[in-house]
Amino acid sequence: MIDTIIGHYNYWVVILLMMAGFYTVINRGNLIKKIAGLNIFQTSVFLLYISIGYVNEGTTPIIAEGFTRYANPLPHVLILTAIVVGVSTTALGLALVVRIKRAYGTIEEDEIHDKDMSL
Amino acid sequence: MKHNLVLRFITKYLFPVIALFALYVQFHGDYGPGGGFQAGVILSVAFILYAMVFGMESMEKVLPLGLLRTLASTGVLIYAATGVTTLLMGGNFLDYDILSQLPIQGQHIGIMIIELGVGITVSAVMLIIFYAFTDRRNYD
Amino acid sequence: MSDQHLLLLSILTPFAGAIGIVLLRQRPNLREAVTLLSATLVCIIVVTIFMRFDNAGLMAVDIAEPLPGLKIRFEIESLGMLFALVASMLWLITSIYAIGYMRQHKEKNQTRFYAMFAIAIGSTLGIAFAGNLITLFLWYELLTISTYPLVAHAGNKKARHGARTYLGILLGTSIGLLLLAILITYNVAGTLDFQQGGILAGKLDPAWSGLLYALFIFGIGKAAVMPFHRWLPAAMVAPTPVSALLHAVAVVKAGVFTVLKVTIYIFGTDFITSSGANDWLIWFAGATILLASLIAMIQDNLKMRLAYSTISQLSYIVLGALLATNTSLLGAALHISMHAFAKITLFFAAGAILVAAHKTDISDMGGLGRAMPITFGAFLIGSLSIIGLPPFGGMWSKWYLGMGMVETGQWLLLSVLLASSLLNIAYLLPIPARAFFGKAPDGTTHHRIKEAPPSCLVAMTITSLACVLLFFYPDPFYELAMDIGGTK
Amino acid sequence: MIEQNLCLLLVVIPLIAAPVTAMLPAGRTPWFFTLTITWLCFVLSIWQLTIVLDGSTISYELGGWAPPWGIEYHIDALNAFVTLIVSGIAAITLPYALRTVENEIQRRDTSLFYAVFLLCFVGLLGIAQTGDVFNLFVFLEISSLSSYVLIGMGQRRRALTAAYQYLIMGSIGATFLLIGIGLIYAETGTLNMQDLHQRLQPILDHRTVHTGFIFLVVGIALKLALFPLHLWLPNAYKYAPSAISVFLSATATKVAVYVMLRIVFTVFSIDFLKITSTEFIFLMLGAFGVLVASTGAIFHYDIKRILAYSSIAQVSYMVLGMGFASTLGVTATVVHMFNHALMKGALFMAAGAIVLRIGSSKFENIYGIGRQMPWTFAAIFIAGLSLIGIPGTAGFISKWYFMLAALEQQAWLIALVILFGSLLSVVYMWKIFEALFFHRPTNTSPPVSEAPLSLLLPMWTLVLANIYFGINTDLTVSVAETAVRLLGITAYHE
Amino acid sequence: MLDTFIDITLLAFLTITAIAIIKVRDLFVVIMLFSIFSLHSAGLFVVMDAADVAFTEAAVGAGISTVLMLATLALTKDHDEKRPAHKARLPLLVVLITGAALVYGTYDIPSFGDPDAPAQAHVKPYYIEQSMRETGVPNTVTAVLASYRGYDTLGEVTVIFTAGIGVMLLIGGRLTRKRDKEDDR
Repeated sequence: MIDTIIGHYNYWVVILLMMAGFYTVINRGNLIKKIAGLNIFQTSVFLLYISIGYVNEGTTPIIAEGFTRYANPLPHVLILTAIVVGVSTTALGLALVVRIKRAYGTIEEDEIHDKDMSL
Repeated sequence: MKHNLVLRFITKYLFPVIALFALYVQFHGDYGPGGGFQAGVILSVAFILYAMVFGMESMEKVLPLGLLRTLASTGVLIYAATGVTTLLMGGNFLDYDILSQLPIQGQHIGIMIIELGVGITVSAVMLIIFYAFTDRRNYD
Repeated sequence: MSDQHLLLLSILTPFAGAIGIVLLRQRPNLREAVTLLSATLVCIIVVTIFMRFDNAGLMAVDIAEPLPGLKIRFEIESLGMLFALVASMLWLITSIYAIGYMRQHKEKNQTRFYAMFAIAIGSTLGIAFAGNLITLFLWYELLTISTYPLVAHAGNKKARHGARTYLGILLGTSIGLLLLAILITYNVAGTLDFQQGGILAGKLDPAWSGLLYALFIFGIGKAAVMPFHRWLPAAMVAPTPVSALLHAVAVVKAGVFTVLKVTIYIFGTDFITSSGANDWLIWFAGATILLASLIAMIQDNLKMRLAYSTISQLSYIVLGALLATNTSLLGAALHISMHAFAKITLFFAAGAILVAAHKTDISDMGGLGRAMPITFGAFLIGSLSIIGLPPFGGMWSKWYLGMGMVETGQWLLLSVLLASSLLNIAYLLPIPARAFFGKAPDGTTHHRIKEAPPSCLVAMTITSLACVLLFFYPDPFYELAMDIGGTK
Repeated sequence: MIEQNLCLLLVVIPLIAAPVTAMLPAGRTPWFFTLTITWLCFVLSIWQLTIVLDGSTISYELGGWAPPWGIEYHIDALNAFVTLIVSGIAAITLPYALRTVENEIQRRDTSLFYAVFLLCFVGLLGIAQTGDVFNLFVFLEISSLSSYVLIGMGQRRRALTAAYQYLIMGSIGATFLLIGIGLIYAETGTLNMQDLHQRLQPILDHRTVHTGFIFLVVGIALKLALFPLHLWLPNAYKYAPSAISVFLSATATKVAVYVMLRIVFTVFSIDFLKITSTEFIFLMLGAFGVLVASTGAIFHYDIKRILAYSSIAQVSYMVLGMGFASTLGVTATVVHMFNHALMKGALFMAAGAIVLRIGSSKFENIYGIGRQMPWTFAAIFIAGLSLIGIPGTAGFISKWYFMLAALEQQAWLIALVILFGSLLSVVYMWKIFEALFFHRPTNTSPPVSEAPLSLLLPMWTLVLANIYFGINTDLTVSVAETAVRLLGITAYHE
Repeated sequence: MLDTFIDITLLAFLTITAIAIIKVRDLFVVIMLFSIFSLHSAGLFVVMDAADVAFTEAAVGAGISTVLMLATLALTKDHDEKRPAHKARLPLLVVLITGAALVYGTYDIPSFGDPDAPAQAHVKPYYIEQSMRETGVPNTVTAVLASYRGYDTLGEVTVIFTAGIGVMLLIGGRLTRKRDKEDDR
């Protein structure tokens, strides 16, 4: 039991973070806040990956004399790519928010919905 | 901020320092943390700082949007062209071994070129995005 | 020209005609000439095929193989030959009629009308010559779709509504039930080819055969077995030539034709009788015969009355198929042609009355016969043939149907048949009687009303004479019908 | 030289073309350039398909690194078929795009617009070609990001909210996919699909593997708009520029279905489905999707929206086919991927032609328009019949296989759902036919002319393809059967 | 031991920040909190020996993304998120189910930091042992990023390029932009 907790607490907290971000995204509301939530969701997934790649007593995977145990570089590479994808999504999402504000005068999801329906 | 002399002074000297740091990160990625992406971001930060202090107008004179668009495209093309070159030399796509007599040297050349491509595209795109988001016309 | 070519040509000619009709939309006279020309051509081709036809050597043409093992195949066998003969002959006559009718009535969208009409006939021939169930299904659906614009012709709310019912029931039953039945058949038998003796015997659990047969009977919505009969009255919003050819001949006969094909070549008569698949279904057909006749009695609109009469008559054929004896099948096949000639005469007359006198309700027709003697004379002949009295063709088919019932000992059904014949008399004969001997309801006379346009009269005369001729000389149809029962 | 790099060139050529297009001067040049590229890819994809049609596979090591250390392209009949669909539709959309894009997009934006279009194309091709799950994620994001932009280019302001909604849902889907990939990576240490398959087989009962599977499937389900995750799709397809509606509706969801097939059958296995009874869930989701989306389509009075709902229903059919987990069922799915691309492409093209002439796709504005645009109407009619599944059209072939698969397993309820779905499609398609042709025009505005030839030709190419592939199924069925065999799927046994 | 302590502390901070983001309605504070979240996770990346990732996360998450959000925020007059009219229960349910599924999934996952985990045992050793010889690059992350999985990185550059021209199309450099039409209902 204790072993399970020690071995997994990291994953569980990361899951908690993911869900906090996920909740912010899908709970309808402010368009900017949703994007912030999406970022938190994704960043937490990055934490999950890096946790998978972590090795006890390891070091950064830069080959050097005197070290034998390195963290797994593959998740790092994947996450570098994922971070770039994330910031690209954020930029596009925010660009859309700017346009929506111009077209609707609001960035609250409820109000936009009302405006679309009340035409 | 445009008229704050201290800021202008600091910025003038900070700009080359940041740019240099970006170059370091760009080419030191083989040995330490960093690489084209991080370098591109840092380089764009240098320009953003410049723009914030000296104004968008002077910035747009140095780096007009059209140029940035070309640069962004160029970066991708540099990367892809590396792959095509290896193809034409008879290897697989992005097989850098073939770029030189020594495979390791080929890898070095290849990685350097593609990291350069990454750096160019990233800094150009970051600036494009910065331009767009600070464009006053979007906030009428 | 080989038989194969002739066969394909007979189906393709109407489609080519449709294209010609569309191309000549600016020149009404030429356009109608194309209609007549292609109708004549098809008639000649089909008759030629008939002359060369020899049931001994079935001949088939494979066009394509859309699904592995399932070909688009055409073949000529006697039942299809019979149906094709009826359809192609009547198309020619209807074309003559339609030209007069449409012009007199100043209908809109005539190009669309003639083009879709031609396509519908092409599809009907496709059904007649289909060599397997999948090909038949293809043309069956195409027929439904190509007749939809004809039903919705007027484009007003009533027409759209009627067309919706029409399409809804026909497509609904065909996709929901018929397709399912075809798929189950394929799943069980591994083929969909029409074979003498059927393809299901020995492969399908007899306990399930009744259910599958029911899927077929009700899935073939065009046969209008109750409760899927509503589309036929709904389709009466169409112009009269459509009602005449399509809803007395092509469409409805395509339905009962399919029922016969399925009965004979998919199930096989032996399998049906041995498995008892028909046990309870015959009562649906029997009930349809009686109920539809009763409903026809209370219809005042002439076309509606004829529509219910058609429903009733169609179930004769379905019943003949369901009984699955040689005699009953002979009667059923004969009834396809006999009823076609008689019913088309009635519809021609109804259309002529509408065009010439602008009347649709029977109660308004008192005394009209004196102004339109030819029309009502034709109507009388048609009625008598439907009732089944000599010397009219309709007698033969009813005779063999009745014999089939006697053979199988279905006395109750025989009484249904007789009762329905009495009802036929009751709802058909008063119409000409009132027209010739009655008076107009409001006392006015019809001296301003003239006979229908000549082309309508010509068409009516031909079909009513054919009713008489078929009594004395039913041989071509009779021989074809004999072949399918296997009594030869 | 070209043949040995074929599978790579298919992706890299448009990838290089995209930045080039972005630098071209605005006007017709970018269009012409994009046209050339898509046709080139189309030709290459045909070539590729001919190579793998016999059931062989092509393996291409990117960077010269052998899998699983490097990224591998692993092409079999299924990849090649999906690539063919994507490039074929792109090639046919481009001639169509010329006029509609000139109508809907500002001239100065054309070069960027076509660049983004090419990027979307690259993304879809990359997904279809790759044999590495993370590479798949990257290309999925390329196609997703570009489609957010393309949808946001629609003329109405609701295009923006539609694009935003799609962006949020798409990103959630991508993140779920990422979680799924992470979990199965944690259990196997590899990202190569073939390698994953090998390493997953002994641990199919691990809970982490189950969770990874769930997240992968949910992530893809968001992308393919599977009920109940379909809400983003109708607005996205409705408000996107016409050419984009055509392209995305005909390709994007199909590629997502492909990914689903790949993940479920290649990465995991049919045994996994059977062990976990997941096939039942696919069946249920598919069946509900068919019913809900088809019913939803009935209550709308707008061509593009009805077509969008119908897309959801059709995708549900494909998931249903997967749920049968039998040769016939998955064959139906693969055949329907192709056929649906043909029919939906043609239908959205026709809808776009109406929008070009009228400026709207709502019924009240387009009553009776079919008489003034007879060719466009005829295209809608025939493609609509194909959608309904009338024999003689491509749609019938798919429906036939779906029904056979259902009957084979005696899944009577599912068979009835399939038939009922067809009946519902009769209802909603006939609403369109009636409104366009048999309804009296409500407004007395001057009559409009038929759509220009540059719209009619691509539209009718697809329409005729609907008929051709309804009569000659040598290509579709043989490819599907080869593909299904390579996925390791066997015929159904009691 | 110290690692574990820092690890737990950072995780605690992250949790608090994440929950605060859900609660807070002032968007400016939300964005700042997000920036802090990003910085903390960068710290956590360092603790977990992912220096490259930490570097990038700090530059992108705490830097670029934050700046972009602030720029977007500048266009709204009031910085407060509206209170929802009704409490939505469905999102909470979805989140709970998703979270439960993930927790369920972690039970078979190898322990945190387990050197014998499958993820450490299959492809990774090859990278660690061979990359220096095959590519001459000591930083394995760079070796994998640029060479072994160089094609992914090409895709990554394409993604960022897409974002660039996408933003340009949506809000960049349109002097005479026509207004978005309202819906044609």
